[in-house]
Amino acid sequence: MDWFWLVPALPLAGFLVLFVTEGKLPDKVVAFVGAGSVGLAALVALGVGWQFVASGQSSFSLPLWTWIAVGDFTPSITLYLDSLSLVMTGVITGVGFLIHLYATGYMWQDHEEPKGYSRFFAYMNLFVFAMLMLVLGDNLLTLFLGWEGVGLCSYLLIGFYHRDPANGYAARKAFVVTRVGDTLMALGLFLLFWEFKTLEMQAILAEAGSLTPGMATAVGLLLLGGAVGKSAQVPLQTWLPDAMAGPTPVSALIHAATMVTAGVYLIARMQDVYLLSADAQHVVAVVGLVTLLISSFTALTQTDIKRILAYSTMSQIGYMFMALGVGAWSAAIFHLMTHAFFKALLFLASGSVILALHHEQDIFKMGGLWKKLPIPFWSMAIGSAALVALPFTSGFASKDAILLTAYDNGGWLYWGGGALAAGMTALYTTRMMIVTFFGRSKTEPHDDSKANMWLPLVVLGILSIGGGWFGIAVLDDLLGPIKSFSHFTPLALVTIAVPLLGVLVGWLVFSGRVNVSAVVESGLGNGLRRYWHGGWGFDWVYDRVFVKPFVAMARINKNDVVDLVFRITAALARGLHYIGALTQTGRLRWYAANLGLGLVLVLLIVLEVL
Amino acid sequence: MAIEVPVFHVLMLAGVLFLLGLAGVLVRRNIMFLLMSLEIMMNAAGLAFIAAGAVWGQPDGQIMFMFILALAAAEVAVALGIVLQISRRFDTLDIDAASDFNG
Amino acid sequence: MILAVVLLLLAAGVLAWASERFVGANAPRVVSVLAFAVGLAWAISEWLGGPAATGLYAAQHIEWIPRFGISVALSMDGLSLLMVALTMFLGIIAVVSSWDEIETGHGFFQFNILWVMAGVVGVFTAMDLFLFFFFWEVMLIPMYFLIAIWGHENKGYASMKFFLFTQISGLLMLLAILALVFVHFRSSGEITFSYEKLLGADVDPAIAMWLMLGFFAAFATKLPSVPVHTWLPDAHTQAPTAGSVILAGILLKTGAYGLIRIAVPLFPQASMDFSFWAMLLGVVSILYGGFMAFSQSDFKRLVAYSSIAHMGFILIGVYAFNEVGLQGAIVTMVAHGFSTAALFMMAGALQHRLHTREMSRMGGLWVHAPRMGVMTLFFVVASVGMPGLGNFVGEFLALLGAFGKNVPLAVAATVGIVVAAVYGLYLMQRSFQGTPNPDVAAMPDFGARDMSVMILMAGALVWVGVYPQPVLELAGATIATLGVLP
Amino acid sequence: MTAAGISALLPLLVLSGGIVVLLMVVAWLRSGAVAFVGALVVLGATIVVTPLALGTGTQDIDGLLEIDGYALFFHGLFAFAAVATAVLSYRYLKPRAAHAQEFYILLLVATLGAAVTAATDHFAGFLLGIEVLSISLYAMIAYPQEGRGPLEAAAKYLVLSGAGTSTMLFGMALIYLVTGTLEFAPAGELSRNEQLLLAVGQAMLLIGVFFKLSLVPFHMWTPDVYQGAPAPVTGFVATVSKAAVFAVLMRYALAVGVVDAEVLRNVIVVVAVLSMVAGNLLALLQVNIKRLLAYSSIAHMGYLLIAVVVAATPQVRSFGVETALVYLAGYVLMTLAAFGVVTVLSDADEDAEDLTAYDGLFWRRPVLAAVLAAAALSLAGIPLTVGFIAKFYLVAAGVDGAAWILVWALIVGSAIGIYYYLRIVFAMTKRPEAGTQAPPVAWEGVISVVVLGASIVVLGVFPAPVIDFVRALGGP
Repeated sequence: MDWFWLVPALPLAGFLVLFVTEGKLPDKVVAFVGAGSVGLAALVALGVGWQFVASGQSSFSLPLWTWIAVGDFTPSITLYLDSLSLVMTGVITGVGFLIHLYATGYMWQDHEEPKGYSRFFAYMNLFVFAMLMLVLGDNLLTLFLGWEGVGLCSYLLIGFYHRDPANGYAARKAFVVTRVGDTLMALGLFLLFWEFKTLEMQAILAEAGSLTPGMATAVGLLLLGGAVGKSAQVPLQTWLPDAMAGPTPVSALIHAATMVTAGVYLIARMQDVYLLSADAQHVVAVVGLVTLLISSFTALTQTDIKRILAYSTMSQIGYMFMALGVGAWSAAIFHLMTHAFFKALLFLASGSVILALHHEQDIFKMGGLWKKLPIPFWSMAIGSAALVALPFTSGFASKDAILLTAYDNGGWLYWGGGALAAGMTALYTTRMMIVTFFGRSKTEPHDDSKANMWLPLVVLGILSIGGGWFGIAVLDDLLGPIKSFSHFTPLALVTIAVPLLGVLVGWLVFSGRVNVSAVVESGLGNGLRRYWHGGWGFDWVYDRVFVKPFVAMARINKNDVVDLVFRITAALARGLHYIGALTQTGRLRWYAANLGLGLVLVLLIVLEVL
Repeated sequence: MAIEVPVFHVLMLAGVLFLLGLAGVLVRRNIMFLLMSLEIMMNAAGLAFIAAGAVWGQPDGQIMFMFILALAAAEVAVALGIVLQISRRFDTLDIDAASDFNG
Repeated sequence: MILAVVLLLLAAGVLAWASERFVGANAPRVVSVLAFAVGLAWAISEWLGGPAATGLYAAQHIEWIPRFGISVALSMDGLSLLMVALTMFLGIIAVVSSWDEIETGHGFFQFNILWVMAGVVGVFTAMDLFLFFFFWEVMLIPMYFLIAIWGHENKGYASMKFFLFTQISGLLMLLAILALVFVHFRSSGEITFSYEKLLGADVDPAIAMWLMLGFFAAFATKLPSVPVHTWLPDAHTQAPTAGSVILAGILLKTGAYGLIRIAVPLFPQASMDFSFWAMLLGVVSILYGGFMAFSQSDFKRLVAYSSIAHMGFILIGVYAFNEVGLQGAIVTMVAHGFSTAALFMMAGALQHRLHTREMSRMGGLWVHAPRMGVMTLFFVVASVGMPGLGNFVGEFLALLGAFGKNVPLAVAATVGIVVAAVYGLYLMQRSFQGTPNPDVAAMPDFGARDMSVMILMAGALVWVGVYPQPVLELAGATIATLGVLP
Repeated sequence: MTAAGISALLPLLVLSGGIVVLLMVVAWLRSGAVAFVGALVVLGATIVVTPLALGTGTQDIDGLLEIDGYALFFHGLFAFAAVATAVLSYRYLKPRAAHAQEFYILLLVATLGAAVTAATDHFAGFLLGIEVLSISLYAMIAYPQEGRGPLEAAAKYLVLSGAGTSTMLFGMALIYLVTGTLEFAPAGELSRNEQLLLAVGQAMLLIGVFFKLSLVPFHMWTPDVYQGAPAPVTGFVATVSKAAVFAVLMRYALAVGVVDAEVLRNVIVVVAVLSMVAGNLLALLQVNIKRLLAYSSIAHMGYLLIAVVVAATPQVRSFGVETALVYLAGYVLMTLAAFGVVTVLSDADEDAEDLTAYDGLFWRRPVLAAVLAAAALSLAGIPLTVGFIAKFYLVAAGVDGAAWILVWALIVGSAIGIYYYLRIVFAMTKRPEAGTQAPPVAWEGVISVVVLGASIVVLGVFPAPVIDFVRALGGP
């Protein structure tokens, strides 16, 4: 296990190689370095995980060096492995490798960017490194290092095609909005440090009992702020749909499988703090619930395939948050893992479709593709089934666990909201599948995908189905019991039935068998659709409350109002100079008169008149 | 016959003379008159010295007066040289003409 | 030895000036680099040699003006050593980075650079308040010349503003120094400007507050802090690249150094009483500086305002009155020296190539110059406060310290990191990303020399970011002896 | 008179004897060069004998003169300034005066007058010294044969100075009336009316002094005279005549306790503050360098009054005197240097008084520019120059003497001042226009300004010898 440090080091090395060579390497070598470093990391992680599980230890620390040592504040760079971080590491390196592999094909001869191939993999490798630091750090500062690092890579990759200002805008929006969350999180770190004089997570968790409820709530909410930003939950969710501007593998890796779930990881990791504060936990659950509802409704109205998937990601993470909020820690992580599988699959498959259609992303310009693009279609179908949580898929296993625990721990509201959203999920997924793959063909695809592109799809497809079994088999041991569908109560049956119902309704509506245009085209229907389409108006409000005033004030104050004070002082001095200069007339008699006036002045002072 | 003149009166006279001289400097434009006015101011001071010397019964006041006279003469000598040159280079004795410098 | 180094720089300045006439236009630059290299080597050797039993790496004491108890007292402890090393390093960087920028007066240019640095080294090592003030002012005049002679279109205004601000605040400091000396004289009967002796001066609290404010005014102006910051954007915008590098990298740090070394230790209680206001100024600097940075359209002005924001972290760190905060301030000093200096070099390189600093006339430059793009990105990211790079360590520690002192202010200051992201990425977007500006047909990328300088700076930032321990240890030894922490 | 008295008088004797001899020599050899060399010899001899005189201790000469270290300091300083003025004038006068021999004699006489003024503690000596100085200056100012400027300056100076002197004389008479002595001595017990009369007399005396020191509001003649006078003479007026009058003011103030009287102290403070602020403001945007230096000298004389006020406080009296002497030494150096550069750069037709004449000087004449920059920075009080030491002394004295109003005025004034001194420096750093050839300049002038400039810097860095020297002199 001493080789453990290689797991983050390998992607970092890959990044450094690609960075130093400045894109001068041949593309094949780049692909080898870029994907190979992550693949190797995955292998090492597998080996280390095997050893770890075999050793029966509950945790393992690998101290590397002391980062900062100032008085009590002595965070070190220490890799910490326990079941939670092991699962995360597996997802990051495993799914990450598959996506890298896929990207070697997807980005191949992407001529839009000179030397873009190398740059892309450099960023991707850096991302994997940062994400690993996030989950492997034993203290919150290292976690924060990874946290910010993945944010940076997300920024870089969203804006990968930097010539289009819209991409740049999306990238900056992602970075800045998540930074808002990061700020709250940083405050949480400060608070924790001054409470515990350490940021080491295990030490904090061990001592957490000493927190007052108020303090626990404060810490919980501040950390939640960070999580909400990173995981695109209400109210900081607005960046994620725009983040789809990045290349599709990026969306799969960062904005579906790994980075956006960092918030879930954080809260799961700090669960002992949340256990101390029912209020904070409650807020977590509500955030999840609201997000999953809002985003699943919004997904229904989107036409861009990647935006649909983005909203679906938000809603799935909403499930995870809800799970965390109701204390279903293992279920949340389980769903995190299965979601990584099937959402990566969905994105990659949609990427294949997009590539085949020459970067067309509007589902209404697709159609009838199921025969022409069989591998993407079947991948998409499997992924959708898992997303919808049809029985015997991985998504079913995890979502079912969440909903049932939500009912047990949280009550009707959480279960009902989750179930409603599950229905909506089924509805919009069906819509996406039908519109994209069936019906009349609108654009002619050309499929030239190679093994490096379809292989990941196949593997992820298998995982999307089988991952559930794996989860039940392994994670139960590792993370603690995951509630599962072992008991067939009526509620469980309803939970199973809702997605099926959603699929059925979707099929009826979107294949045209039931005409709902009257409802959709009505005033209310139209309005709702527009409202949902715009993401429930969050962007609109933020734009008017924060962005526009800030920009307007900046424009007005470009010349720095503070400087005015000094400019006025200077102008005053100049004015006095001119006035003074006027007295210097050059007339001798005026000068003499002044002498007389001065004489009078002095005599007045002397005689104490003045 | 000694006539006692109160020192205060002499001082008043000196003061008046001084102010007269000053007023002359202020109102006259011809340099010659300016110089005369200056002489009046100086002599006012000299008169004050004599009065003061008389009060204390010392010769110092009168000696000062003689110094003043001597210096005034020297000053006027230089001044007249300057006046001569002014009348040549400015073609006038109006002091207001010599106001090239200002600001 | 310290005096010898100061004199070495001064002499090298004269030599550089003379060498232009007698050897050639290249000679001054070589002389300059050599002098700084010797200085850096000296600093490093002192570092490696370890401190003496007194905790000092070097010390010197020569009578100067006995009438007032003034002496040339120079000593170098950890903090001084750190700052001197940084000075020498950035000296080399400044010279190399502006190798081709200056077209006339190479000799006098290098003369000024060397003399500024000599003054700076003096400031960082002076142990006599008169000497401190002396060096404090000595570094201004050459800096003034650098801006006034080799500056850009509005150099007269900018250099004058720079000089006036620092001079006037310096006069207040002089007044405070003298008042302190005479207060000490009244109580002890000894007239002295010795820092150590004045540390023990018994000053009435009400008077101490005023004296402290006199020092604070000078240091806050130099730092600079809002509301006396307005000289900085002008000075930076107009200064030649080397001038900006020195100004941002070193000169601003003398203000921070003054706070840490002089203002706070001399008047601990008054500083403590004042800490809320100082931190408030810091917070305002962070937020307002960031806000103003965003509103700029001039590359250099933007970076200049960002400097103001960074300096705000130093203020809150110093006045947090705990070790974490102080260390944060010191690390910020070092890290900001690298990151902002590099950004100014980038601005200079762009201006050299495009003859403009207006970002509206840039855009999409990555296409022409990916190396410049990458390096700009790196330093923007650093100044945005990315963990793993030096600025983060400094700012995080400063905020952490501030949080322990005053929670609301710390919260407000933390908002600054969002603002930093806004203006930092905006800078990147407008210059290197986006649609390539059709007016820019082509632009030469960085060559090996520029690139090696940049990588050196980047390496330094990474070093401070992932292993700041050497910096922390050097500074920590000093902090322990300052005796200002409760 | 004792032997010690005679040796104390040596500088004055050498100077006046030299004048007589030179007058006769020049009567035979009507040559400017001879007069020039003669003047240098006389002044040199004066400087040489001054240290000899120092050894004798304080000598009271017939009640009229008080030769002490304080006086001898000024004797040396004036002779030094006169040497510089003579050297600078030599080439300057050639195109301006066909017969320059009288000029050097006038210079010697003026120096003698200044020396007497600085050494007297008696109204008669005061009057004689100051008038000998002034009358010589009128002639020196009007010396050039061509142009209206010198005449205008001389006429204004003569008339206004005459008015000022008359005021001063009237004041002396009043003082004499009350105290019954012409010596500088504190008055005895006085009635209320007598006190008032004395105060009026002292005020009028002060007005005369203020006029000579060109303090606001008696300053108006200064820029016009400075502008019109030949550049080297301006330098002499700005230094020697100012220092002499200041010397006697200090002596009188300390001997009589003028500043002890509340009202007179107020007068001095008001005048000082007005001078510091108004002088600097008037100079702010001035584009004529001679006028600019004139306004700057107004401000500097305002600063100097701090020393008078401080010296009047008993426990810091010697510090105040020390401050004044150090300041004046520095002031003389930097002012001479500044006017020296103006002189050297002046061509046959006109003085180099327009600031645009200095554009790009750094590139055309780096040495002269460096000297002028040193002088300007020194006047601004920037370290590395003697001006900083001088300003440091003033602030220290102000703080020690708790003259807070004056210290703050000093700071405000200095702040304004930096701007216009720096404008001079900035003008010199401008890029020269292509092809502008620098005309040849007088080498002896360059040498003298370089000496001045170097001493500005050297004394700015190593002031200790001067300080020790001044402290050893003792006060008036």
